[in-house]
Amino acid sequence: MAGVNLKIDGVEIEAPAGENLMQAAVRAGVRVPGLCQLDGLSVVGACRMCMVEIAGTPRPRPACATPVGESMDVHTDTPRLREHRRVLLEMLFAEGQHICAACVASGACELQNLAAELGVDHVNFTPPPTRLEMDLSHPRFGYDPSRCVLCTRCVRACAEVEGAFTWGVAGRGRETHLVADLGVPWGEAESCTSCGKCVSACPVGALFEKGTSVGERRVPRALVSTLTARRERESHREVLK
Amino acid sequence: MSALRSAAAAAGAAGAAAGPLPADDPRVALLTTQLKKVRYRADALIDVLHAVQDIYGYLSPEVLTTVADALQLPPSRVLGVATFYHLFTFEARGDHTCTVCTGTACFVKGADALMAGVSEAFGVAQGATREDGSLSLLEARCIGSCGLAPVALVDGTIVAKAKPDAVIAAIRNAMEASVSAEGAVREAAAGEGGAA
Amino acid sequence: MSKPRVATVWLAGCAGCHMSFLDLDEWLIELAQAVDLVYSPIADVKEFPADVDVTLVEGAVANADNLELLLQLRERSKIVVAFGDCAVHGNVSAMRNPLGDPGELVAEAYRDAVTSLHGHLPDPENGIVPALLPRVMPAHEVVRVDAYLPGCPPSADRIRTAVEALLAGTSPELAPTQRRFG
Amino acid sequence: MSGGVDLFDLAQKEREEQATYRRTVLCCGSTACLSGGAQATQDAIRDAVAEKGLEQDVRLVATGCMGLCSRGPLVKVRTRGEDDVLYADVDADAGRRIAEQHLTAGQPVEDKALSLEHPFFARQVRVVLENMGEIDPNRIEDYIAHGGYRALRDAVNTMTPAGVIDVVQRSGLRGRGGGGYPAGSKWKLLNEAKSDQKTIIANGDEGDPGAYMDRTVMEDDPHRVLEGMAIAAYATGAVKGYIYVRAEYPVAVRRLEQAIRQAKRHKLLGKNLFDTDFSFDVEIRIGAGAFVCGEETALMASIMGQRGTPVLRPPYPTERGLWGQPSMINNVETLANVPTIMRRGADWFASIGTDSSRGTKVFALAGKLDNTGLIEVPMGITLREIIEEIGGGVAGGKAFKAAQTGGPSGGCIPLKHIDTPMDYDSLLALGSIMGSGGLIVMDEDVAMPEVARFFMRFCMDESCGKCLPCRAGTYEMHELLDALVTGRGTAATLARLETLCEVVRTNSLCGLGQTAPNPVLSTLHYFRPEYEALLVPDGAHLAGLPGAHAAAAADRASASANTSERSA
Repeated sequence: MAGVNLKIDGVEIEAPAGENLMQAAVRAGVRVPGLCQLDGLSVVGACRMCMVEIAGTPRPRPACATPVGESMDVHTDTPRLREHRRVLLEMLFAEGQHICAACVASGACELQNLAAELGVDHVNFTPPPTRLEMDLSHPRFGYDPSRCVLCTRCVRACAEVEGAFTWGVAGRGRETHLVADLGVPWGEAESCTSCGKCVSACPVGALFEKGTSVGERRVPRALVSTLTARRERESHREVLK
Repeated sequence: MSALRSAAAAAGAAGAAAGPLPADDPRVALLTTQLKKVRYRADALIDVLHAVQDIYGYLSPEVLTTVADALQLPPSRVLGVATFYHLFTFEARGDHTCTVCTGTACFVKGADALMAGVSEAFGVAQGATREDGSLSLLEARCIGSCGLAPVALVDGTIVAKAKPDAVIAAIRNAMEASVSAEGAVREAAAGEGGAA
Repeated sequence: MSKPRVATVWLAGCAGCHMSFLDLDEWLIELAQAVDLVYSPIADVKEFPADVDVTLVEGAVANADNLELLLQLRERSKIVVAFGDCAVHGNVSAMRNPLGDPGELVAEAYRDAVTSLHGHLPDPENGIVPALLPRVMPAHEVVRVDAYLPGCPPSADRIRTAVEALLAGTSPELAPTQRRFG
Repeated sequence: MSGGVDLFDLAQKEREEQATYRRTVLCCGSTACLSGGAQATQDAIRDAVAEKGLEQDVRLVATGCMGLCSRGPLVKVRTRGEDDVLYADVDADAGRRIAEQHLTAGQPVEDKALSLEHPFFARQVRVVLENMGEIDPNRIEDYIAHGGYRALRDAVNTMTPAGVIDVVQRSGLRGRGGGGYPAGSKWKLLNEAKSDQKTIIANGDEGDPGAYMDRTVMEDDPHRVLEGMAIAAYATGAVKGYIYVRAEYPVAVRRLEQAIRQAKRHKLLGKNLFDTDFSFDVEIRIGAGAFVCGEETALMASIMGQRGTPVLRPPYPTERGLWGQPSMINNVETLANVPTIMRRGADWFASIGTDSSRGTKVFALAGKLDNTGLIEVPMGITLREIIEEIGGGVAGGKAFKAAQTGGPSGGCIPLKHIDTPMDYDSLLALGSIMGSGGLIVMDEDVAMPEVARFFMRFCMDESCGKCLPCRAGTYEMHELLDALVTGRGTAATLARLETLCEVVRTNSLCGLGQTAPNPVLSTLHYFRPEYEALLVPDGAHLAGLPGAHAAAAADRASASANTSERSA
């Protein structure tokens, strides 16, 4: 495949055409922050953490959803981007009840890590005055909507990898929330195969394994990526012939 | 076996959340007609949901399960669409509805006072239905009658250049009309020896 | 030149941040030589003194005493540090906020719960339990905060990094690993 | 049977039929007038005409919107060989008087007559609305008799698609939905896309609260929209068209459905139109209450029966749109311009308006004015002319304060810019936008921070929830505006609001979020003192809390409390 030459944070690189800026940045030794993006799942570009500036483009673009272009001059870490990411992250914290000290994912949480990385050391917005009820109806897993960041990775893992379409997005605006099947308790969702891919894809502690306590999250996030990569690779191989 | 029937069976199996649609309910036939009209196409979901709301007044889990099955859509997707659009409702509306337009022109001309006036007079919160089920107080985002602002709709009839008192009176009239109509029906029935 | 005057206060929190502070072990001796500790839960001082250079605030603002002390210490301190997650964003102390009316919570805790020892409410008129605020607030919602030291608790090395910087007259530069919540 | 031959016959027959009447009574039957009692007026006139035995002499037509909605019901009497007489505020009584005096005795009812020289009418130039108040929207014959479908026939029979695009490009027509993208360029993109499954979509999801231009066009001249679509389809190679209509417009849906049936019957839609290879069909899709569906990609998702959440562009719809095929979305008003442009020529259209903004714009003129309603004016007319001449000035002798264009995505224009010409670029330079045509006039009594809060609440309610900046940002901005308006906002509140405006504007996924801060930015720009007057001292929120020692706390805290946006 023809290579594309571009510059990311001053580093000149060559990337295959069709690759997105988030992937290409790795070639330049740059990690662009992200939350809704997970290798192996479709791209939605919704969290806006990976916004980057491209010289000559009036508005920042999401790196996860922008293909590399010849002679692009990309900046991933300008003061403006840093400031905006911090404000966005603060708002994300204030959308739910994120108390790391009392969360199963603490220490293995992408939201917690992003805050540390971006220097969000306090939050200027006030969290909602109510806490949403946890769904503990599933025999193996739990769902805490107050910790959900609406990245929809679980929804995509469930639909695109498992093919169950158990999880869906309902409501809109600030009322947007996850639903299982027709809004039934997770444990009563007939379509759920209990495969756990949603739990593994969750960047935070919204979906968790029952029986795990603060800081005890174990499931690997890369599971979904590994599965899709393996499926892609092995389906091309004629191993069983 | 019709799609509807299998949906009903599936919904029955799902338990309390979505019981089967009663087979002898005439509304089921109306819904089936609508589903046939769109040839069970999944992309007609929004049209179908409009039809369901026309037929049933609101979207119940039972009917949504039926629709999901008939259109071969995951239930999570059906609920996702149904809850995205503001015109769909999941609870039965009151006997009467008052819709106050809160578009810009009406806002500038005092829609807030209109809403507050009705809300206070009938003890019903914005977006809610009175406990006795007699009145739902709704808001609309511009009904396009800006020249007549502020406007309210009482059971679908426009009250133009509305003052709170006028809207309150229109609601009272609508309520009284239906009460006297009911009374008339009862009297008529009584007159026929209560055969009704 | 006189030594910098340092204070630490304990608002609504579990004292874990102060415990972590004590984990600084022998550095505490160095610190004690470099500063005057003028107010602290580990020192028996009744009134928050004037002219404090650096005050570390542990805990969220949950009751009348917390609020009064924080307003007072802000006036009397040059630098105020939100010390630990409760002061930084409310944390566990603020988990009562979504539960609603604090009066009901107090009744549940002191009177109605099966574990209640006395079966009656504490008497606020005698000043035994200060009045709870309707909402628990992080420090920066009440007063200006000059630096944030996240963590539940902040580890000893985080505290040391921050305090060293403040005493040197610079603003603390915590590494990303040192500013993680939780 | 071909539409081409039929059309002439039909038009001729209709015109002859209409010419047999000496008088025509045009009664406005649009939504606004109907809610003002127009049905009773019509009935009264009809009864009186029957009573007097004038049925052979007087033709009664329920037309579309005549514009001056605040003075409805409107009735126009046209007499062969005489000037038209327009009546305003015609209730049933007045209708009877008109029938008895004017229709019977030829004596106009002076006390109800409104001069057509009235600036409300005299200052307007009608392109899109040329048939409004003239034809019966329920009858395709009436549309055809007024020159309808001629442009389509001529385009298909005598022009190449490239030739049609050339006319549209030369006319300078820009998108009337708000963005102002050149229509011809968009058509060219779709024309160049390779597919035999191209679609075009008429965007009738008029969501701006305070605007009803598209509704009026769809209700009162539905065939104009269909003809515009068919011409666009011919030019671009599209085989299928969708009209996406808000569910809040049931009359528009009914009229369009009827118009589609009529057009199919007359072979003006369907297969092999005018005996050529050109085939084109139109379907209606109904929304369900989501402002965001006015956004192209959300609209397409909704047509496909999904949640109306926007998706990232590129790819643009003209590359990959509806069902993955190249698609093009034009606003209803844009399309409604097309038949007239084709009929009267690019040069004629381009002669109206300004260099960068050709033609006319329909505005829904509302707010605190004497004359409100639907107007069509040449681009470049000043706001002052619209307000003072057409609108008759601010009502009740109050002072003009500002006018809002572009609805929740737009901004306000203060008194000092009242002489600004209304065109795309001038409005943009003022921090507003042309928008779809909502024009709300506000007087001195209106508090601008409350206007900003009103629009922000709208955006918050209508945010689709997909992207974080819009979902959380509109909520937090609304909280901050609410704090300011209700006397709980400090200097830090205002500073944070401005930061959020920038963050939401820059980072949101689609136009809704990107423009949501506009009403705040614009009111802040022109009316900052109003915001500043609302500010309370830092720490005021602590007053009354136990431990804050009541009023003293506020004073004490104000000396020291948080004034910086961020201390790190």
